[in-house]
Amino acid sequence: MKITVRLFAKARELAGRERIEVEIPVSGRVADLKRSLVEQWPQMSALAKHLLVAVGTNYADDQTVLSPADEIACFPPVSGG
Amino acid sequence: MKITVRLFAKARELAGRERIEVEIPVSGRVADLKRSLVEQWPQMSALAKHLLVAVGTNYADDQTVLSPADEIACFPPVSGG
Amino acid sequence: MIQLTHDVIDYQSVTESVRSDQAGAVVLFLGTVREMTAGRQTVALEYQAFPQMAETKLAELIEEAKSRWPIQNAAIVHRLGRLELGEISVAVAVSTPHRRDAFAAGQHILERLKEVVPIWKQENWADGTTEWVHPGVNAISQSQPDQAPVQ
Amino acid sequence: MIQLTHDVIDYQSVTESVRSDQAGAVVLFLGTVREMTAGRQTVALEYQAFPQMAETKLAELIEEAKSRWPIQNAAIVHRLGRLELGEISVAVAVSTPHRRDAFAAGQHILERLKEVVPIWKQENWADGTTEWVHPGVNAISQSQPDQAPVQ
Repeated sequence: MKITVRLFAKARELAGRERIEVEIPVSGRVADLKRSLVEQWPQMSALAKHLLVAVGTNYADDQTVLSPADEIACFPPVSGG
Repeated sequence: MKITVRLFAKARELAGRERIEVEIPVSGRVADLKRSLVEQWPQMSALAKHLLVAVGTNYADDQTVLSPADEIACFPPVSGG
Repeated sequence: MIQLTHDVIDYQSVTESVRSDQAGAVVLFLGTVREMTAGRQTVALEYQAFPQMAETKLAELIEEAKSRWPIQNAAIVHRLGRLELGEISVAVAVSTPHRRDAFAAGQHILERLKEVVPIWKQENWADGTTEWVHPGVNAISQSQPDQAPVQ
Repeated sequence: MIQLTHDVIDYQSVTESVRSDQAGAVVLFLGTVREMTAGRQTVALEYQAFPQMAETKLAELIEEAKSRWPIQNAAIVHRLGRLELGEISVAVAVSTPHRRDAFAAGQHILERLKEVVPIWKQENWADGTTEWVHPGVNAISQSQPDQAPVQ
């Protein structure tokens, strides 16, 4: 299934766009998304180990199951303040 | 010798005035002042154990020797802030 | 008061929003753009946020702090966009009956903000380079985006 | 900036006086007149100072804090006279390169101020009585000044 992922900060800069599409297995999990994202957008591999995923407005762990209807965001560690 | 003592807060209120005179032995120390003050101004005895003495703008301990030329202040524990 | 803004932060109104006759203490924290970081010179910072999530997380931080300290009121305003030296990036204000709680709660909110709220800053260094700040990630120079990643 | 004043404290100018491009953090503390203390209702506080000594001690507190933390600037303004509910009695502002030092230094200055600076407050309770606050001294009611002291 195709997942639209909103990117921020260095992830957005490396992808060169605000949103990307990532193909993952049906009922794929966050861990699948992270793996597929780096395979399909290799310029983001430097961030691979550090990417955080949010579903809606909450952080999602690797086991979270994703659906194409979810609002998914992906970004490196935060640095506000 | 006669020492003029500036009072603050509850000490001023109990004495009913901003400055009092206290008679202490020549070359008397802060400890003498505290003792004489309570003897000569008995309305301040409730504060006796708690009185602090400053010479100039510094706290003075019981051993500090006093002279009539010193600017001496006496007051109970502070509560600013 | 929880707000993300591209405008200059009016920290007086942030502070006034938490004052109360029931509070004896107000602590206001301001984060400001510092010129020197580890010997390098900054000319500006750019802040970017994931706004909906950031606002949700800021509200959660205040609720979390309220569960731990007797907070009368709390407010957080974070600036976004380009900030020059000395400008205020974030204002956090809390009021509590007693002073120690105000310091503890204010500091806690700041620490948590820096851990969980999806806001990022990009250094604009005096040497002309820019660099996203991502704690734990080795610096990846923007000027060499095609460089092979260092694992 | 070190100041004792009978006027309303302008905490914005206190804060501005410590801001600096070399600081990444500013902490401002405001003490405000709280209505309830241990179940009793306050209508006002009266602050009295020994001005010369208080200013000297406030300057010493700032020097002491600067010897312990990398403080860029620090300011203390204390109000004197009668303050109504919610009014600001004291403003302490410090700026430091990093946030933890600003919180630690600000809190330290407050703690020391309450220990050593010759300023006193008198409670004006809602029941019409007044009472000087002297930590460690048993309350001596103003309305019974001729009462034998309780030892």
